[in-house]
Amino acid sequence: MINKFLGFKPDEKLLPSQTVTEDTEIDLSSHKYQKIWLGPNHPGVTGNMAIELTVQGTTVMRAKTHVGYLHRGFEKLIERRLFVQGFPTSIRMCVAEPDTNEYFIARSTEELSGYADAVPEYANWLRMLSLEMARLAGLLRGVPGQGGTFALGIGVQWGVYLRDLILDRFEELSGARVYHMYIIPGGVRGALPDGFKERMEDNLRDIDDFIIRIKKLMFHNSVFKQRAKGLAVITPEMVDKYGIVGTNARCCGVKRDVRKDNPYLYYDKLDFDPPTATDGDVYSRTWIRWQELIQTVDLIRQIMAKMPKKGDIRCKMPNVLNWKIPKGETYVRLESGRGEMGMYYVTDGSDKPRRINLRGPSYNHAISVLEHMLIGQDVADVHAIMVSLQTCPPEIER
Amino acid sequence: MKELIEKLSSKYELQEVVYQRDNLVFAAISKENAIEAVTYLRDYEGYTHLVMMSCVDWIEDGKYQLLYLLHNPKLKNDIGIKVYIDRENPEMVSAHHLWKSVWTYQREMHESFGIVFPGSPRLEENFVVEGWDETPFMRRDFDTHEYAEKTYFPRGNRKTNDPAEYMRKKLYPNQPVTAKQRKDDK
Amino acid sequence: MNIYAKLAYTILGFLIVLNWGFLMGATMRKIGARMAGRHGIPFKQPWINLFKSISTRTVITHGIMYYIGPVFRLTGGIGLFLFMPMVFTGSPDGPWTNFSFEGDLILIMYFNVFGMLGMALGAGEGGHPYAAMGITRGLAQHAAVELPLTLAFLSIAIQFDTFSIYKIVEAQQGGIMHWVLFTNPFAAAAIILAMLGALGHSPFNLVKAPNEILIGPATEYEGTYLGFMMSAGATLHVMEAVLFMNLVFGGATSWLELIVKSFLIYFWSVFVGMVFPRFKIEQSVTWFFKVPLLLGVLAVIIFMF
Amino acid sequence: MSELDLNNKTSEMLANSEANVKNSKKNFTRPEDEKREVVAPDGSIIEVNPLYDYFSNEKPKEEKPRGGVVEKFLNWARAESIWVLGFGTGCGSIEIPPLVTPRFDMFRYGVQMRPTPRQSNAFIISGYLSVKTLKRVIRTYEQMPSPKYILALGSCTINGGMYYDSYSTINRLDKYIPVDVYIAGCMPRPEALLHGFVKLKQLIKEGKAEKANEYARNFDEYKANQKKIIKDWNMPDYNW
Amino acid sequence: MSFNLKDILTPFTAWSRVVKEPVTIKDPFTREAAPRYRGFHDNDVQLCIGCGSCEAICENQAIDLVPIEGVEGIETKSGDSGLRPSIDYGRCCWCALCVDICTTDSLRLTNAYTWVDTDPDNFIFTPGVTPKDWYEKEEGWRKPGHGYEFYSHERVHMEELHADERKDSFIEFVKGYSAEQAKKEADRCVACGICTATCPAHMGIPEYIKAVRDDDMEHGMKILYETNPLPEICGRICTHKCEDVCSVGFKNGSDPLSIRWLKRYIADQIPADVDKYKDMLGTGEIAKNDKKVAIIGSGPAGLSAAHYLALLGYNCTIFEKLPQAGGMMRYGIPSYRLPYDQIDKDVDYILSLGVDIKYNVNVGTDITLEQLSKDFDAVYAGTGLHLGRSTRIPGSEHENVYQSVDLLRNIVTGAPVPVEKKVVVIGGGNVAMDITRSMARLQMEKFGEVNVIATSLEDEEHMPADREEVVEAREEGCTIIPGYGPQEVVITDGKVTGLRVWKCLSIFDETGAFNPKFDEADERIFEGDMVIESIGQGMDLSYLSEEIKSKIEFGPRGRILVNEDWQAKGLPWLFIGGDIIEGPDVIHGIANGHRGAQSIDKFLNEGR
Repeated sequence: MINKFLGFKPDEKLLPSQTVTEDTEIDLSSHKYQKIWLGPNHPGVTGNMAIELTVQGTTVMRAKTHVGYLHRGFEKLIERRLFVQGFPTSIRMCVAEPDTNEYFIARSTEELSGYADAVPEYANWLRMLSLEMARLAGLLRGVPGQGGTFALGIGVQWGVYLRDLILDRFEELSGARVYHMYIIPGGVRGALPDGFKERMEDNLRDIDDFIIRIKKLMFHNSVFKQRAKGLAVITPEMVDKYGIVGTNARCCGVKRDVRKDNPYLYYDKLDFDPPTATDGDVYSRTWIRWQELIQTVDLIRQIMAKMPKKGDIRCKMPNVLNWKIPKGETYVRLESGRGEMGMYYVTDGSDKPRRINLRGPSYNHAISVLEHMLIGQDVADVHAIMVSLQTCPPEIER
Repeated sequence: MKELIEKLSSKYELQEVVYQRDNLVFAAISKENAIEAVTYLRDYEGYTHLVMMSCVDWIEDGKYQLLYLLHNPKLKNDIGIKVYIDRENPEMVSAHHLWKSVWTYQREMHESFGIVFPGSPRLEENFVVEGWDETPFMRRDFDTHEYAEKTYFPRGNRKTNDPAEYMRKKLYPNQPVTAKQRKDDK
Repeated sequence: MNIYAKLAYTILGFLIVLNWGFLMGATMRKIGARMAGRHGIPFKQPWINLFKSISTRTVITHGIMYYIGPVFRLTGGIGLFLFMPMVFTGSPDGPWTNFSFEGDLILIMYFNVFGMLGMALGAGEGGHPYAAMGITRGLAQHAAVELPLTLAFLSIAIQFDTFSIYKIVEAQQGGIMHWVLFTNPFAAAAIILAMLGALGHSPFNLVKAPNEILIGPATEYEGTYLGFMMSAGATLHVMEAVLFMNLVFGGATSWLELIVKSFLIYFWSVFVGMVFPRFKIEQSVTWFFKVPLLLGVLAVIIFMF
Repeated sequence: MSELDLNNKTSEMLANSEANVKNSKKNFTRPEDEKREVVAPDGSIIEVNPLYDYFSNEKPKEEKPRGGVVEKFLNWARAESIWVLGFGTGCGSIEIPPLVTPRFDMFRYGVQMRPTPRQSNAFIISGYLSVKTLKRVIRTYEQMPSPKYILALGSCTINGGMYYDSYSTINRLDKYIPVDVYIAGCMPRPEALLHGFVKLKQLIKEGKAEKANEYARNFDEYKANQKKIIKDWNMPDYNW
Repeated sequence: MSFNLKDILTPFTAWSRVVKEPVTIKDPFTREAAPRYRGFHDNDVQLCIGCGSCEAICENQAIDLVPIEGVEGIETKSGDSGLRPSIDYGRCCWCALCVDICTTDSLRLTNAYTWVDTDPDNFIFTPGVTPKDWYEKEEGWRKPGHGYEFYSHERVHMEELHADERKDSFIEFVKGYSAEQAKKEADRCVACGICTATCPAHMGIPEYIKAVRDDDMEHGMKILYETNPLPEICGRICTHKCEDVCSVGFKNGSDPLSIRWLKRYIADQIPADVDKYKDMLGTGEIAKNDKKVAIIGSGPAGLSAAHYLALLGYNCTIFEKLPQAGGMMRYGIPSYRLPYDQIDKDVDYILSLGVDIKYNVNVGTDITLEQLSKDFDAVYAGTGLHLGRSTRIPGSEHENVYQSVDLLRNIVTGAPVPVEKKVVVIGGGNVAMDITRSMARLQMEKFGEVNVIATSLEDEEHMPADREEVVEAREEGCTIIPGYGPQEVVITDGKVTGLRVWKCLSIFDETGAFNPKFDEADERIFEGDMVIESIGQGMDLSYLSEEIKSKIEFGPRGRILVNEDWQAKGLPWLFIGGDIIEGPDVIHGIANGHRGAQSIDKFLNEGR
């Protein structure tokens, strides 16, 4: 009514905005444009990466992702290491959710050397537990983190605290906070400690409380809605064209979840349904992740209820120092918090892998998708879009 | 998967068909037919999702092996199309028109293996390293340890002993070094 | 009261304001920290930060305006202070009225912009693109805030038929129901909403938006200049709170009352800021042009006729 | 060795390294970074060398401490207010969020994060440094106002850590920039990091954290080392 | 966007948190890490043997092995390389693979995690040696257990004939590994090299075990022949000092690698074909020189010396007193342990290299040593220990008291061997076990039952015989009663009826001299119709003439002294080796032969 009175149409913005596409001509020497770098030294980038933005005013005309600041040459290094030495190295390929990489190394080597079915049941349940805990730890940072990109810092504070509690559980289980080095070829490196389930349940109750709080804080927040709704929409057509996976694909109604599509470990014994949304914008991505948070908590409870009480944690395997795997190749995938991750693993009959190649979701999300999405957006939204795509530079450059 | 491979082999000559799992198969196709086959798989067989592209250096055979790993979201299975290209003159037809993510892979492979994909956008741009003027680093003949030792000042205050050699000297001090000094396999 | 005594009171008052600014900033951060579940900085931290900034050895230069920027900013703060009656003592010539005079409201509105202009000078000379982007946002938002604010001030001025803050305060004495908050609710509402923008907390903290544009105009500042800016910031926060206190909340009859009231006023912006994300600049401007502006217009209209 | 010899030696090293840069197989200068002549609005011709500033060739000045009670007081202020640059150079930065959040809350010890190098005096090198990041780190370090402190986290900064044989990461940080405090671990826990800050505070209060001056003194040597491995010295262009 | 009051008011509920107590850890500086935390290293240096497995598995090359000699309070023990891991915290990634592979379980990670320093060079330390304040911490990472092991602690079971099947025949009862078993066993090796160092011949044990894993027998044989020309023999009867120190078997409850059987496995895979051997080892063509070397005795030392001298091109002639080559290996070891065809296989190859052998030639009587020294450029004497040593207890001169050496020789040569119904053997060494088990077999043949008692001074744990020998002897029905000292052979009516023994309390006195103490109260009489003494052998130096004896030097107990080139002191052309220097041990003999050959080569080349 007021708007009508003032002569505004409800959906029209006050400030005129131009439509920019990838084809918009940019003449850099015309002095109409400015180049600014978002990163690597910038609090708004996710990790150590950079986006080179060509802006007009505050509208992004062109974006280029620059990675390599975290390049360590893992794939080369693992070619120089024994099979068992690979997993402490591989885990560092992604800081936020490291267990997935261990799983790849373990699973690939087991599959290629014929020990895939020999892994004890108990160990496989523990693997699932650690993978879900890693997902939970990632989401506890990621969901409020999306609010954090819009300067809603309080949720991040709560989330990181709860993540820290999960890290404490990780410490108990695996002996380390961040780089757990827990999933080893053949099994895992530690049985469930006494009283673990009770302590975990305590933390999960805190997280249940947090889930409600974060819902009130973020999803019933008019400013957050204004910022996030309609921002950086992913359409179903884009999914295959750009290779979008995981929550980023599910946010526009394309239901892709490796846990359901190609069940690994015992995910087919768990009862869950990956959430989807239809809007495809930052808000729906966050919303899906929030639902995943609920789901992950539930999955951890299911795992702890269904797993056997005790058992062997590693199968009998050849001496790790002398372990050779016959020539072969495989691709192992799983659903990480960011989407489908996978590893292409080639062996040549020696005691070291021939080639490993990690396929992280960010490889597409942070380069081709991000560069496409940023065009026409405001500089203020760049960080939010990056986070909503869950870019993680170490898995791009490795 | 079997039917797919049969269908594919009626069109193209397939080699090294390996059923790695019941939902994953690898097959090698000649360089000329590769992109055609990948396009066919994408457009007609439902392999619409490019999982990854990769490259393996088979230095013994003088070949690079490229991999196009495709996923069928409906059948939920994967096929890996392998292509062997000459290592001396590594060049491959670009596939950047098929998926928007392909050029990134090709740019990475260009940097790390030195493979040329004519027509691929931003191929010459730096990807992960900056100011690299050595052998492309993922090639098998590039020794990263040697390069690092040469370049990055490893701390020099360390010395190790081989237990076999050290203990032998301790147990049999008077024995002259006789047996051929074998380099331990470690 | 002779001029020397007045000067002495003014200087003393400024010191109180500056230190209260620091303390208030620290308290707010502690409250925010407590909401997050932690302890937060020690109360003494702002002073240490100031000394630490002064202790910096290297000073870079980007030109003369780069130096003048923070000085302008501090001048803005001091200007606000100089012409603001702090504590109502019953006499316009009282000890804590500083140099307030008949038309000080207009001067103070000017000084309110002055600091921001200083920042613009410094940020522009600093040359950092993010600084420029930050100050652009700052000026745009300031303009948007100023509009409802000015209308509300105007309404109050019309209401009391004066541009003297002292007189406005005087008019509000004698009970809580005399406050502009109740006598001119539209203007008060406009001010209370626009205040959020003026005090620069979320959702209107676009000027210093760390995860978007580093720290905005201050990106290139270091050392003593940063110390200047911190002091100016502390002063400005208190002075803006005092301004709104004087105009809407009946002023203060003692320093204690001033402290309590300015704290609560400032806390209002923190109260909102902690739980809301930041607007984009166009959203922010739109927002100010919607509700507060309308309220301001209403307030003026009501008192015009 | 006399000072003169030292100077000769370092300048020789510098010359050698510059020759190395020239002799390398590729030329990394982009067309827009090359020297060019620009016509000013008034018609005069100005030669522009976009790369000159970026080389950071200018030697920083050594800033002597004032000494006495004043310095003691200032050191106390510096120690109690450590502003850390929010630049996560490596994987160690994953342990920074726990530090600024409720669990460990480093604010209570006077440690805060700052988003820009100009306002920070402590730099956490959180683990390994790839050559590409090292270039940015050096640039950032040189932008920080003196006195500035470096905390090096983890094995990687001490002797290469996991990546001792990587072609992309450096082995020893102290060859490129001076380091005040090393914290062992891979990665160090937040508690260890807090211990690191305590140690740094102690060093500052004792007046021993004068590594910025050391950098200024041995600038040529550091620069030679840096240039040995950073072949592409071009800095990203900011303004068009 | 529609206006929604709920969306504006709900976020304010977050303010309810402001009244909650902060959750911050009060004192993070003393916070304990989890009980399983992988913090800083600790090493139980007394337990550690410095095998270097940690160094091998460390993917970061963070671990160095440094000597600990001279560090106070640390003693090296048998099978201890004298090195300890030193860890570079500029490399470590705390993956704890070093702990998980540690063969002795000495290495662990404590849950300490704070180490702040200003000097980067300080971050190298030797856990357990360098003083650090975290060693007292009990908690931390240890091996997880629950079926988690990096190599199998159990030896692959060697199939052998059952005691009932074997105890009545001299057929070799150890069947040898199949390829699969051998590979599985070889897989357990951690390639530390402590075996190589301990082995007198310094065989390349990790390398040939690797050859087993790689299924490359020819390469394995090459490695074997580098240091040992008698692989078939050694693969069966070696005293395997390597297995005693094997780091894989160091821990209680884990078996050492069966290095000997793996050696045998390699040798067994190659058929007894001299040409194939030459082909494989590349010894088809050897450039001969004109130097001649005489070798006295065809035992391990003599054969080994002959082999390596022949490879160097020397013309060797072996003088053997007995009708067949092999010395003690043939005449001292029963064929159920070492079949004669396997001796022939090794010997034939050595002889095929151009080594001349003269059987039934007794140096000293048939030809004098002086004569040999004139005819040949150098003489190598590996004459061994062929004289039995007597206990000299009352009654030991009786005719039914025998020397084990003589009996064993007689079994081989076919000379008549007296077998009685009840036999008592004095001695706890391998020879004693050999004669015990041989007698058991003979008793089985003759009487159909076994009644042999073997006794030794040493108690069960310190018996010098190999453990499995004792076990197998018992399986075959022999009675072994260790810990008793013989006092008298009981002779009743001129016939041996038993052996009177006292319980032995200690063997050596405080000074370390042989001076057994007995508990006279614990006296037993082992009944037996014959007594066999097997308490050691002596050397027969009758071939040395008085003139030569006067030239060379003798040490205690009549041993000839040699210099470090194995030359008899005083006579440069006489080289001595084998059991007469080292005591009875085949591998020492082989090693001596090898060194002797090299010394002879050096000696003969010096003149040129």
